[in-house]
Amino acid sequence: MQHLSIFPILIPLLFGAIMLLPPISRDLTSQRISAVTGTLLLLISSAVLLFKVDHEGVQLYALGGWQAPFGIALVADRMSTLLVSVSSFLAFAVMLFAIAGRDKGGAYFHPLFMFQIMGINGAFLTGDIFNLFVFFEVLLIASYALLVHSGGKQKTQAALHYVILNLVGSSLFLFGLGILYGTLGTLNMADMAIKVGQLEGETATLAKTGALLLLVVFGLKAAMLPMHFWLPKTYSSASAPVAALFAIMTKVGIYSIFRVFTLIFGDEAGELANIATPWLWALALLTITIGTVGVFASPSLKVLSANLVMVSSGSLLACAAIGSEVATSAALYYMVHSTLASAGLFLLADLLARQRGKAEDRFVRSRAFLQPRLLGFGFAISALSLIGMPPLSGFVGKVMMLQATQTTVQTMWVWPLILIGSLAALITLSRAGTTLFWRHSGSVAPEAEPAKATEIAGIALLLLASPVLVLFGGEISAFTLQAAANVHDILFSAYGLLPGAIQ
Amino acid sequence: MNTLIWLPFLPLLGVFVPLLSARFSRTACAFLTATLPAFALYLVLSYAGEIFQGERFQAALPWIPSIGLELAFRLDGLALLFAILILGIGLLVILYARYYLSAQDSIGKFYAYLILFMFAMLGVVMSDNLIQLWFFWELTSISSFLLISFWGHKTDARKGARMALTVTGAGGLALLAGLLILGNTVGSFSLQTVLDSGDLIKASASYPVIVVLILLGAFTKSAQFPFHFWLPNAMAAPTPVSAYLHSATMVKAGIFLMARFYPALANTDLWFLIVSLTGLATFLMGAYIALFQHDLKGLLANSTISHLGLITLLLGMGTDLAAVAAVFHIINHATFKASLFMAAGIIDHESGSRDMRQLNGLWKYMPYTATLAMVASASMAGVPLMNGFLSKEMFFTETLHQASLGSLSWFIPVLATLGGVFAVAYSMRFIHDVFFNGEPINLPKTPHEPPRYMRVPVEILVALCLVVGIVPSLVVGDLLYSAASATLNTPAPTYSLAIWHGFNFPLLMSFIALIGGLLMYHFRSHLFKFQSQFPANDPKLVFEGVIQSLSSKAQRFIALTENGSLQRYIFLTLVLALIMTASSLMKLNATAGQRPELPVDALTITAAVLLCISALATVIWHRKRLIALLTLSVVGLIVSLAFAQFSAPDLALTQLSVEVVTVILLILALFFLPQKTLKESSPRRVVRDLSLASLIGGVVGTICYALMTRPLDTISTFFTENSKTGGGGTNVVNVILVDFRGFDTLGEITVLGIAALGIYKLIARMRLFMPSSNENGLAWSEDKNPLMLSIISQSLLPLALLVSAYIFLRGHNMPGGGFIAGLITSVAIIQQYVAHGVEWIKTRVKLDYQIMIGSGISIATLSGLGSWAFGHTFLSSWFDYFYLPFIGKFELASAMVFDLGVYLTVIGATMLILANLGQLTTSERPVQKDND
Amino acid sequence: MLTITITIVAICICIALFLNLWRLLEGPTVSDRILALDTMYINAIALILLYGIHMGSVLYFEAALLIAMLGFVSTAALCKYLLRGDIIE
Amino acid sequence: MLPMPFHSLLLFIVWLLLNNSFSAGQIVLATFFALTIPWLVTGMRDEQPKIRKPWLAVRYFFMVLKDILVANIQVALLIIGPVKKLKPGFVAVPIHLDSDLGITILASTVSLTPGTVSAEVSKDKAWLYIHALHLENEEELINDIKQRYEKPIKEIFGC
Amino acid sequence: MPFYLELIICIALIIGAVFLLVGSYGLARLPDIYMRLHGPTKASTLGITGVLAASMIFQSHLKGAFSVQELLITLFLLITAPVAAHMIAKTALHYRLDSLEKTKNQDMVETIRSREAHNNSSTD
Amino acid sequence: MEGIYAFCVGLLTACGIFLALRGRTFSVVIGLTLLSYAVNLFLFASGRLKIDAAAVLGQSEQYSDPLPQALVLTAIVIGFAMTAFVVILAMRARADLGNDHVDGVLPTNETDTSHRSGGSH
Ligand code: NA
Ligand code: NA
Repeated sequence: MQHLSIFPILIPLLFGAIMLLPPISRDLTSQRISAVTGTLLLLISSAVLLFKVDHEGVQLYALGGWQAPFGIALVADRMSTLLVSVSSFLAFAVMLFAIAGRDKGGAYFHPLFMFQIMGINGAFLTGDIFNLFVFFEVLLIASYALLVHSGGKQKTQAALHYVILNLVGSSLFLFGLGILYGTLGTLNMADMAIKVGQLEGETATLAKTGALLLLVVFGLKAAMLPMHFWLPKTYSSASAPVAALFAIMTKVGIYSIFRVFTLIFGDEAGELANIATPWLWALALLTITIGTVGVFASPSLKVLSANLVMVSSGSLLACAAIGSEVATSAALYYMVHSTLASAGLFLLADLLARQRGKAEDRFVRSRAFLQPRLLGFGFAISALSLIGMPPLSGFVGKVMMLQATQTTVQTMWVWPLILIGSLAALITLSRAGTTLFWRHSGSVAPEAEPAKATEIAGIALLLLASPVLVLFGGEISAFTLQAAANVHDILFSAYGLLPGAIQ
Repeated sequence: MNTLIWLPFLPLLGVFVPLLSARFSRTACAFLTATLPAFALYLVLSYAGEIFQGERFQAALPWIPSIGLELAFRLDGLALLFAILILGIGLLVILYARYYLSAQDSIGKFYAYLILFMFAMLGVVMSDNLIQLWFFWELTSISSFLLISFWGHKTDARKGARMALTVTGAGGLALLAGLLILGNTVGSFSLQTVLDSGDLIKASASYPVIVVLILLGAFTKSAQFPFHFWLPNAMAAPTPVSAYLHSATMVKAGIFLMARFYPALANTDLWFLIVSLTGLATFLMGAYIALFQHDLKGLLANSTISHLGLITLLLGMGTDLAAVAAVFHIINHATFKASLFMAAGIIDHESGSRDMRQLNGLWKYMPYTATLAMVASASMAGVPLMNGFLSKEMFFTETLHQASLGSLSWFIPVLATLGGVFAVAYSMRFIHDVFFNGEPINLPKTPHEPPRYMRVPVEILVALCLVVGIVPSLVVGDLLYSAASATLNTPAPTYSLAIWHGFNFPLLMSFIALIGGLLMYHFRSHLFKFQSQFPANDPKLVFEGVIQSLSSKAQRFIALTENGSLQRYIFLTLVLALIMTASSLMKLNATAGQRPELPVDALTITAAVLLCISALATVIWHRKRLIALLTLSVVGLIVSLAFAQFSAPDLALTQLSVEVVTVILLILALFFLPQKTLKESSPRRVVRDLSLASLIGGVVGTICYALMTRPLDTISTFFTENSKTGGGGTNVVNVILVDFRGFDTLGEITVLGIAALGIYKLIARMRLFMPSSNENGLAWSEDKNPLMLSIISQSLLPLALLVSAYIFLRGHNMPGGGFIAGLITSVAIIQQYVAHGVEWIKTRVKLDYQIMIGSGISIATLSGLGSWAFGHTFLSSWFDYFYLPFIGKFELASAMVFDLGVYLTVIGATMLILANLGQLTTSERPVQKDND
Repeated sequence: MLTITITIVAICICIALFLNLWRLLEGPTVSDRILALDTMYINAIALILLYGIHMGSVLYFEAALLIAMLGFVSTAALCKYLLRGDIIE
Repeated sequence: MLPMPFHSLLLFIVWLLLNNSFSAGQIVLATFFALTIPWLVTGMRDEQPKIRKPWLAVRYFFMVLKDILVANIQVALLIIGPVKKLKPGFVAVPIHLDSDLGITILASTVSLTPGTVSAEVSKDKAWLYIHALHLENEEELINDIKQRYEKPIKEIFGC
Repeated sequence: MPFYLELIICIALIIGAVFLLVGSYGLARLPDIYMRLHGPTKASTLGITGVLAASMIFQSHLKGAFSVQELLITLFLLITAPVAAHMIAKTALHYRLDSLEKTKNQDMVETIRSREAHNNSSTD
Repeated sequence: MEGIYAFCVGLLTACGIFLALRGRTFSVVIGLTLLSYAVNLFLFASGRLKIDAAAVLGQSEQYSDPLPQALVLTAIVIGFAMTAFVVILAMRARADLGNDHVDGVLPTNETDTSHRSGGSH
């Protein structure tokens, strides 16, 4: 299986394209069947790739047979493969949810979904910075299109902000790329990492401006302060499966920050070593803070989930700022956890809203639920997981992050914020839960519809991941630690990928 | 496997038993539920013998090493004591709840929660690993939340549960921090290692932080002042829950924690000061408040707070004997308080009220229950022959033997006695006010004795109070000794558990307390009157108020920052980018580098001036939209010319064709958007934006100049060297696009395809504002398809297609390629749409643009997949030269198939957008009114 | 001679372009501006061809061809907009 | 086989023009496109009259070319000359062409040649409205257009 | 390059440049939109033809083969310029843009605008 | 030459950003288009400027850097796709929200007279 590394990109691409062609394009059922098949295949191939990478080490895939740094290379290492697996798993679960009916309300849901996954996986796998830009754009344009799925004023307005902000971001991305190419003369990230170390003086200064522009761009995707504004409205207005899929979008930004600022501009970058760190510190802490305030202020479940995503983003950025192997490992674990848990909550919020009549997902008194036990159980799981309470995965991630701080100063800043963030989540989610599930007036709303089997299956997959992450926490954290070690090892992640490079 | 590893999980397994067995009778459910805890209790007890001998059992399995978490359990004296309390009283509560809960209550759910809690609690006390301890600690918070909110439809239950969860949850987070620092200080998260490293810990700089954080956890959980307020509000829980959680188990978790870490953290001034003062304050305050409660459970809850304070105070005194006394009081308090809660539950259950102002003279109705309650109350008051008396005696003794407050240490025995007075008074009240004191007032039900088996748990507990009170060493001697030894991590000092120690000060203190308490109860009306002067504030309301004001402040803050203004968002993003780039750019000494510059010529200056003027004109006239569009076109034209001039013909061609399609799109949009906008930015805003824009423009220009004037070493020579030999084309840019970096191009056409699909979605549900006249009210021209335009467009189409074929075919070797060809074809088709209208085209051509996109992307992908057959990676290209008679040498390349995919996608995407947009307007065009 | 001629011609075209720009900015009507833009396209074609002669390169022809083809499309579309509002109906 | 023979020929020539080559390969390609493109676009056309007299068409084409040259010099002089002397004016030319193609060709010719621009065609296609930059004699202009351009066009399309 | 070729190229270029300039000059100078139309439609078309001819000769010489590609551009412009002018004239009429006062037959404008048949009586 | 080029890029950036900061969708779109011109020119310039050096083998003696050109080409296409999307989205916003302000609500202190031309629904 020498082509395995490209499967996570090709499978969604081909499925997406084929779904535009007859006979599949003609009816919904065959679209659904092929969408589920596609995501399942994707999941299987990602899992196999994960296994292979874990056992055989990093998989390099030189597209077109052109060796790096000249051609585009895919780099399936532990970090990228882990995230690819998460996104594939997420895709499968969300697709299961979607085919119960949320895929209606507009054309092209399935192909767009596939293209979105393709963009995400491509961004994770690529080893070329311009190709990263291309995949960013793929996932962005797909997200724009999905965001307006099933219409509505709110969606349009949120989409307008989201799209325009990201267009500005894309411009900055290209400015940054131009500067980096203009100083380094290469696009392969491993090659850049090697060349950055040799930069001196004014050229280094110029390269720094380019790098910092990339930080802004990735920060925008990761909802880093002050570029976080788009997130709450966008996530809360998107339709459920889309919002759930968006849960991994901020992670793409975070991932890119790790790739670019620990590999290229990391410890080995000579004059440009760790240039992002001071910025990351300040902005990460502010992001957690504002996210926490947002959590307190959330009037509805979807907004709350969105704000929780922001808190997790801030925490991940803080890990990036710490910049140690342990911190990266913590971030990786936390990314897996937070992606799946928040996606689960987004889906659940949709089910809840559908059974509450006019109250939707707002924290107000409402009609009783049609399926209180099912929904309550699901809510409890995702709430515990997101708060970071045992026995679910959030606590492992949280403890890993807390343990990752290295100096007293770091501890003094990060710990209180992370812990207060947890407390805010605890307070708000407990209020939310008691209000949603117990503060009722009247009977079940007449328009309430029971959750469908595949919807439950999709949510269950996402929620079950949380205890599994704890149960196998040892193995998983060993994996993330190894992944982090690889990322931080320039001999491994740069020279190792360029056989011709002279150390 | 070691029994210890799975023992704590027995109850967890048991969580499912009640859920599954709830369909059977309530009794069967209760019985089945009890089996697993009973088995666990049996197992625990089977260890007792050896533990009493001083043994300690430990077992561990690796779990998550990276966070120091392992699955590690221990069973020593302290754990044994608590395990017995948890399982033993748990079993009694299961029995009791069987009768307490009504038929409407879901008993299966209740038992499940209860067992879950039991599991968590057992985990806490048996943990041999710090992280695992915290793991279970938090589980107790969660499961107690579920139990307190069991009647979630009641506001009180919801609020009480939330408050308990918030307070204990906050404490839990502090505890986590404390445990992590502790573990990092010691270098191990193994409990035994920590307990053995007391000196190291106390010597470390982080000791104060550790103590404060861990105590925060303990105090919140054990309702110590000032975190005590959640406990009375947790009384909204069903009484079995209170009997279990709020007497014997959960609230004792904090006490347990202090006892557990006693060897590691205690015996320092800091510890004494914090723990003893907190304990003392809690002890007094709880006792005082208890007296004024009208709610039976409220009285008991505050009494619990007081007793927990007492134990805390003991743990803070720093003598080994005080620690023994603390452990002893843990046992005693558990027995008498659990029985009292159950008694209160019986009274509530059988009379329908818990209000002592209504409850009077119940002796007549339920004498048996009254007797049990009176014995337990006596124990609570510290009456001799009861177990409460023994530990209180020890407490009084220890208050006399401590010196924690230096010369003010005598305060402690005095205040302890005062607390004792209150305790007697409220116990007296519990007895007299409920069982005597006249007749019941307006009770909902006529009280009577409870069912036989509902009394059994009370009887057992009360019996224990008596037995322990009379023959203490026989009953709990070993248990107490081993628990105390485990607490101290050394063998406990010698002490005597006799009832009678002769006439001494502690006895005097007990006597004073008894007499004082009786007197105080007798004159209680004065005290009540005094107390009524203070405004009663419900901590629940205060707490809710705090949370709500926090939330509304947060909302105001968020509304202030996230004001929904995109302009602000963009501004901030750009400001950040500016700060980041400018701050590093300032370190650049000289803008210009060493690379020689190209000479300037008139043509370039002309183009530059045209560009600048047009760009500025676009800005100045952006409110006159059509004109802005025209000037924008000029800018686009000049940009194309610039590409052409600086040796990028492909770019020039692409820019030109994209430009036209963009302009057409913008014209289409203009029809639906207002034609003009008023000036709406304030001068300040304009100046602000202008400054930012110029600064960023300046920075970009500077960087651009700095880059261009510096030499660059790139990988690009590889492309020029290998373009022909490796990629089979002489147009290097095109070879990069379809071969070296074909993957980018694949992504790029996918973007285009997706954009078209997205736009289709946007159009599909659009309700348009279509002006029936232009902005000045002039009706549109009636000539829909001008004759000349139609005819000429028809003639141009074949020519345009030919040109696009030409551009397509030569792309590999000369400027051109699939993308430009695709755009030319699209523009040619658009031209037909403009000239003839949608309907005309629709009837003549059956092109499915969606299929074109799908097949374009598919073809491009499949052309890349083809290389797999030859064992090459995705998108590996293939080309060869062939000879045919007449025709001669020609080249075939897989890149052309790829380019064909590009071509199709471009046409499909462009046309899907424009044709659909056009179609929509046509079908919805408003009827024209000539209003000129 | 050719070099001098090219310079002179270039200057002529530059002046022409400035005249077009002036008309584009001055208006007074949108029709005038469209006309100016259309003329500008033609002058741009000339400019490109001239540049091809100057550089002795064949690579500029396609750009000129494209402007000739596409400039008309955009002029037609703009006029249609003024006439009918909706250019694809 | 050949839905638009004239176009096919044109395409064939244009292809060779574009490639500046008469090699066998290019001729094959030219033939290919000359055949396929008309076939592709044949749906997108309204029925147009056939050219009855090709030679006349060629002659007409060169005549117009000559006129363009002459007219341009005249117009250039007018433009450079004093504006005050210009006598612009609208003219209505009655036309008797049945085909839209014919009208279009006439209108185009008018625009390219003397100081005139075709401004509009009336709905009944009986009038061509033109704007003249310098209108000295209206009748003469109308006559000139009808004789010099309309007549040959009529003949070319045989109507 | 032989002198005569260079000379021809130069002449063609100069002619082209002059006409282009005149066309644009007319656009800038003439007083109303209808008159301005004449400049670009005619002068510029001829001008570009001059440049194209020059280019054709030059490229033929450069390649050593007959280069007639530029004819295609001429063809395109000859076909499209009148239509562009026509369309612009239509807009001008549609918006009732003023023509120079001394323009003859101004009263015809409304007829033209509405594409009505011409009424002969008004011609005189 | 480089100075003039850089100046133009800077000016285009400034103009683009200024317009992107306006309140109406159309201005923003125009601004983004200007910005994308600037971006493309900038990215192109990262390969340094060369004259008469098109990267077509055999057509000139030296070759300009073809890689940035390929990147710019990709960027142009992607930029086109994005612009197209945002243009239609702006129309949709006008349709859904009733005005063309980027925030979907008009600033409170003034009335939008341009509204008059629309609203035939
Ligand atoms: Na009473
Ligand atoms: Na239309």
